[in-house]
Amino acid sequence: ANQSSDAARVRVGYFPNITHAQALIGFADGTFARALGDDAKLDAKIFNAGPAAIEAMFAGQLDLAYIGPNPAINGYVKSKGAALRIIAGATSGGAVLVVRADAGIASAQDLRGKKIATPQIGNTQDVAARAWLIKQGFKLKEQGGDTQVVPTANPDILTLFRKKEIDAAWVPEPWGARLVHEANGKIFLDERELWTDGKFVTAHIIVSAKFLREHPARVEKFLSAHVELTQRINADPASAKQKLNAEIERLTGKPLPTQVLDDAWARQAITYDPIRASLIGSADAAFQLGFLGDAPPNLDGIYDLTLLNRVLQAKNLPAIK
Amino acid sequence: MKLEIRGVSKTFQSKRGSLTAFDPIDLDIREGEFVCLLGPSGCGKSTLLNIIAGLDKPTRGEVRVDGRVVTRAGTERVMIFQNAALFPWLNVFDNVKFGLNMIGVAKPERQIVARRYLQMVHLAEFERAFVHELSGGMKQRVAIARALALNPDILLMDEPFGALDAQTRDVLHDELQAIWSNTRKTIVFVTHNVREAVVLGDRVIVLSARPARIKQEFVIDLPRLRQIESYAVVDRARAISALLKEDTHASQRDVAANVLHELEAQMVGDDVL
Amino acid sequence: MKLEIRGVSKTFQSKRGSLTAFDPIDLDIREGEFVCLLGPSGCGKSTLLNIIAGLDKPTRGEVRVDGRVVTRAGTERVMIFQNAALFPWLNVFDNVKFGLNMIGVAKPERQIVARRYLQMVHLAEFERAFVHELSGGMKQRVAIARALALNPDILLMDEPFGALDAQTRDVLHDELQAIWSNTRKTIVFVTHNVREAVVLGDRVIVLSARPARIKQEFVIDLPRLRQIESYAVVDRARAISALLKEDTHASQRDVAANVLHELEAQMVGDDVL
Amino acid sequence: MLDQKNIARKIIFFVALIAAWQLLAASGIAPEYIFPSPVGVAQTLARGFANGTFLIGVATSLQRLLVGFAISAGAGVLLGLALGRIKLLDETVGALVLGLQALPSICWLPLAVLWFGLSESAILFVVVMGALLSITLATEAGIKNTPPLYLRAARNLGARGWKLYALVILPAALPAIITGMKLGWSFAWRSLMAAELLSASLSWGLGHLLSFGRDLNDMNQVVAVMLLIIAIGLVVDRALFAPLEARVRERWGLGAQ
Amino acid sequence: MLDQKNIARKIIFFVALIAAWQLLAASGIAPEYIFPSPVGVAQTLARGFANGTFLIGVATSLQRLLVGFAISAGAGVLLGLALGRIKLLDETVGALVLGLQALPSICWLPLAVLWFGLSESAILFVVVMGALLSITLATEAGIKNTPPLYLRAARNLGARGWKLYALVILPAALPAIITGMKLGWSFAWRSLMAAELLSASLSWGLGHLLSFGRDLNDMNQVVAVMLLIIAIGLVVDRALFAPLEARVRERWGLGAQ
Ligand SMILES: Nc1ncnc2c1ncn2[C@@H]1O[C@H](COP(=O)(O)OP(=O)(O)OP(=O)(O)O)[C@@H](O)[C@H]1O
Ligand SMILES: Nc1ncnc2c1ncn2[C@@H]1O[C@H](COP(=O)(O)OP(=O)(O)OP(=O)(O)O)[C@@H](O)[C@H]1O
Ligand SMILES: [Mg+2]
Ligand SMILES: [Mg+2]
Repeated sequence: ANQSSDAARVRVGYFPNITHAQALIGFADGTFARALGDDAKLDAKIFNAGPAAIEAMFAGQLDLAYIGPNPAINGYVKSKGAALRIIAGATSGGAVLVVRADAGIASAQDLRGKKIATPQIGNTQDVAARAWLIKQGFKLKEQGGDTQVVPTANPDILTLFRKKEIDAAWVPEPWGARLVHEANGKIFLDERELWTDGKFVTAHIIVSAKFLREHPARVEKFLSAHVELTQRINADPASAKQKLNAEIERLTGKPLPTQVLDDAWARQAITYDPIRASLIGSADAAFQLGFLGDAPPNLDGIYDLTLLNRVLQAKNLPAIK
Repeated sequence: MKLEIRGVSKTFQSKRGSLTAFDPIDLDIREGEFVCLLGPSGCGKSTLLNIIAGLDKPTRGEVRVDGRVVTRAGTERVMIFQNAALFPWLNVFDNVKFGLNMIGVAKPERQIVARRYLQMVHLAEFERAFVHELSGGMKQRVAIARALALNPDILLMDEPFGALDAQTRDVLHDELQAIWSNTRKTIVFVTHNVREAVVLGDRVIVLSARPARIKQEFVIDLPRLRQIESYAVVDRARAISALLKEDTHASQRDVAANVLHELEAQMVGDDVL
Repeated sequence: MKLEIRGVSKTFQSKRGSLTAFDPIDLDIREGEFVCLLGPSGCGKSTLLNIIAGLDKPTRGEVRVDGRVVTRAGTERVMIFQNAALFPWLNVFDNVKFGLNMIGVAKPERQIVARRYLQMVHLAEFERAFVHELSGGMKQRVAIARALALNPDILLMDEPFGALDAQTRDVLHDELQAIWSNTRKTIVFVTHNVREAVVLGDRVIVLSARPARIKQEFVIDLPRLRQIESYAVVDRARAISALLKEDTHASQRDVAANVLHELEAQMVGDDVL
Repeated sequence: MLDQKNIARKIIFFVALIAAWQLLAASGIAPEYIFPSPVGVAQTLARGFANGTFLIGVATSLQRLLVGFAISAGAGVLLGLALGRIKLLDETVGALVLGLQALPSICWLPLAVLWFGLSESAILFVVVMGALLSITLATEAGIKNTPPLYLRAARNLGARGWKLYALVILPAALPAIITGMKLGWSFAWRSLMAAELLSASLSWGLGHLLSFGRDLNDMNQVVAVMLLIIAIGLVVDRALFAPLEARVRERWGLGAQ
Repeated sequence: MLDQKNIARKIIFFVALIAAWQLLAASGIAPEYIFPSPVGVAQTLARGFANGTFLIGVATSLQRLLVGFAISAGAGVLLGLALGRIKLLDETVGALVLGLQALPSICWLPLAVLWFGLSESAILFVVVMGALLSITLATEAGIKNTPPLYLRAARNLGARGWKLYALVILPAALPAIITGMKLGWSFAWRSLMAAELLSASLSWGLGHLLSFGRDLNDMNQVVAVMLLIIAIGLVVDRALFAPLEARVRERWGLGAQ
């Protein structure tokens, strides 16, 4: 490869996870590289958690990232809007509340006094779980109640499920499917049921505000590839799944079992729509829970969909507002 | 006979081979006698004392006390080591009480006995002092009190005053002579200092270089208290010194070898118990 | 006069108040003279030596060497400390070369000079030995070689043989007398051992207890080499001892107070440089 | 007099340090989300203590630390004693201890979570694995380095059996054991923080609070918790070890330092 | 003769240990995902070395360790020297060093990532913060505890200026400095593992491989990496510190231990 200077580089972060399908496939088959052409060299950075990606962007080491909504909101709010923008959606759906089949949980009320795991405090599923539990009328342990939300790394959730130390978990896919297949779990609630049209954002693309200002052309090229990938995946999900799993195996050493992949895939949708309404809802919930500081978050300006809409227009697709 | 040493010899096995500290030695010591051992460095004086104390086993031969063979350490034979070997984690008073505690003397009695012996060595005011707060001479006196408190029949003293300055040494010589006159213990006393041996001993036994054997005995019949600077002492000492020097030169040449050997001995010595 | 001590006094300030080590002292020492200082413990002998060496400053008065006032340490006045103070991270040879390196002697010459002095103290074979492998007497001899290698005009010796056993001490007395006869250094020698002072000194100066002043001077005109067990030496020593003892008893009572004071001094002494 | 001057110097130094930090933060060379300011940190501290989370965090971590350390100290001294006195044990278990000591205790966390689950035991296990071995090794070394002279002197004065262990061997090794305890404590503290940073738990210690700060990209919280951790570290060191060490040093006459 | 017997005993002990482990694993009292077996671990080790990930992991971690430790050692000795000799510095910066030493270095990770990003520097920073301060404090203590006699003797022999520092003060403190280095190394190693467990990175060290095993719920991998970590810990200790310590002990004549 030719020695490209810092300026001629696009550094993209994503997770080896099915919710980041466009990134995984796009890097694997060279779609992004082709779209950027000689303009800039691509640099893939693999993360396994949203806050780490935000840290990297804060530190000026990441230009673009596939990421969940709440880390993006955190980053936006903590930097007072200075650090980043959301420029497109990636995935909708794909989060479930799984209960242990033998925990005797038949109705929502049975969750009283139980331990419910989430992947990370303040992350998308954590906020959703807390908001939902409070809506069911439970008092959480922090508020002096007896129902407890336990932020736990996903692999540990699997272990603790097997050891029957937690009773339920609000997790993203494919962990939902894995809990069902590998740890005697039962889907209790598909988060899609909670949102209008069953749509809510699970992953979207953020860009560092500085990079967007300085290199809009590169961002546009990247988005064009992203939209193209989205369409391709939706057109032929079977082959997309295959490519996706091959890439996951390459990055983590282990493919997902077919059954798990199929189940998980069925509960999510690949889209370039960032589903603004769900993000605002999620942010409100996070604020209510005290994760976003003392003042209600001001998310005006977190979206910058100009480039996305320009790309869509070029492809004769309807714009997103 | 209070103490009978019968054909005792000792051979050390170390990685470098074996080393015979002394050839069969025979020696009788009467009750209440004060015997001094002199001999070149490394000839086996400490080893012999350890064997008598029961802290070391002879390779051959046996030691009898009042006719009974010594097989292990016993509080009727107490050793006083060169550098006092007080326990730094105990204060002076507790050091003196240590042995009494070990042999099961009741607490109130312990206190009384310990105080008595501290008074005897003129350290009553220092009973609460820590060991490191004492001068070398004071330490030796505590060690003597600690040993006497057990009321042993036999005191074994291994160069107890070797590290002291001359003045302190003189004072302790007087005190030791006084204590011995009062208590009439049997004392075996190892030293490198010929005049010291002459001042203290009823009998001075000169050992040869390794493997040690008894080279000559001197009976010292000078009246007590003897003074280290009296002509009589200096005269006797000169005769003994002359005898010693023959060997000392031989052993001097051996210094380098000895240093190495002693380092090894330290290593081996680690698992004493 | 080689060395003139003019109205020197020293007062230490510590947390507990101030302590006067000695009152104004006046003393003249001729070139090539061997002067021994005797005095009760804590009277200020070491302090005086340190002042002469330039390692300590007098509170009042001054020290002149060849007429020039001493203001700092200088290699024409070298001290030999009680416990040799060899550097354990250097072997014997490097210890002897240390001072030569400091004053910038070229490497090849350093080697030659150091070897010469090691030979003089009969340690040529031990030049590669580590310090801890030497006996106490050997260490002192290395320290003497290290000091002599700098070819100082004045040797200051602070109880250099205090910790040695009698035999080794005797050997070193002979050697020191021989070295002094050959090199004719000016030597100031501090000791607690009266006989040692008599064996070595042209002049023996007895200091009083703290605050020290010069109590009496003895000129020792015995022929050399003197032997520590000769009647002449013992006789002279007895006279001096009697004088000393007056003070020793006074200072003995002071022991406990002294111990505490010395601990403090150690603390304060930490930032020497 | 001297001491007051020292303290004054220290205060001036730290005030200047904080002022410089505030100036740097206010100068805007780095945004607040990267370089938190003292004022922001102070506010976070105030809020955290007001709503109780910091107090609970401190209490939770301290409790874990003390329990873990107590276990390590007790077991470590006994094991060290055994290794120091029983040759066969030293040659076998001793080698194992040495090997495990080379393993940062945080590496046990994945297994600990598997074995003990969400209970306190998993974190406790990591803490104990952090402190136990260094206390064991220090005790063993202390016992092996005891001058044989003390043993001889003790036997010579009639000491036998457990009295020899309790009244001679252990006291003789005490300075080494205390050094080991201090080291063990410092390993325990480090292990606890790492374990709390890495593991989920039902009650939140300081490490969890730090990790939440990170997860929420709230650097004020991160720095506030760091200050709490430093404070606790210093206080335990001063309150627990300094007096103990001072007493032993005084008894043994081990230099004033 | 004796040595051979020792080694034989050790071998027997460890073979028995592994056999017991295998038996326990095979007995099925716990499923393999909770209690991995030696056979499974051995297979993972073989695979990891065959496909190169383990070698790269070892190399990556070692490189970080060495760089971080070298920085800490150099800076620590200089800082310790300064603190030990300059009173004003000791009273101000010394207090800061003491405070920071109470902070487990892993707590720096969130800030380090923010300041240095994903680069090696973030991990390096945590490693340096782990080792630097203990080396500093040990050097300082070593210098303060140097018998003043050595300084007097040196001045008396004409030593001045930098020669006094280089040829007397530092060598005199060397045993203490080496002890500090050993401690610093052990802190560095622990910090590195914790940092790798907690942070994403571009090149994967052993900590990442361990955390990766955790993420995949692959306990064979976890235990395999733990064994690697132990092996490296032991080897570095033996190869780096044991000879150094032995040499210094020999020179100084500090007991045979
Ligand atoms: N445990 C041991 N293992 C091997 N050799 C030993 C041991 N103890 C003593 N020796 C050796 O036995 C010889 C006699 O030692 P011992 O200590 O009895 O001599 P000593 O006459 O007391 O000498 P010194 O006057 O120097 O104290 C020495 O050569 C010594 O090195
Ligand atoms: N740095 C110091 N600070 C305070 N007091 C000191 C200091 N150095 C020495 N002293 C005190 O000054 C007095 C004289 O000390 P010095 O060491 O000169 O005595 P000395 O005659 O050499 O005694 P010794 O024969 O015991 O060696 C002692 O009482 C000592 O405690
Ligand atoms: Mg002996
Ligand atoms: Mg003195």
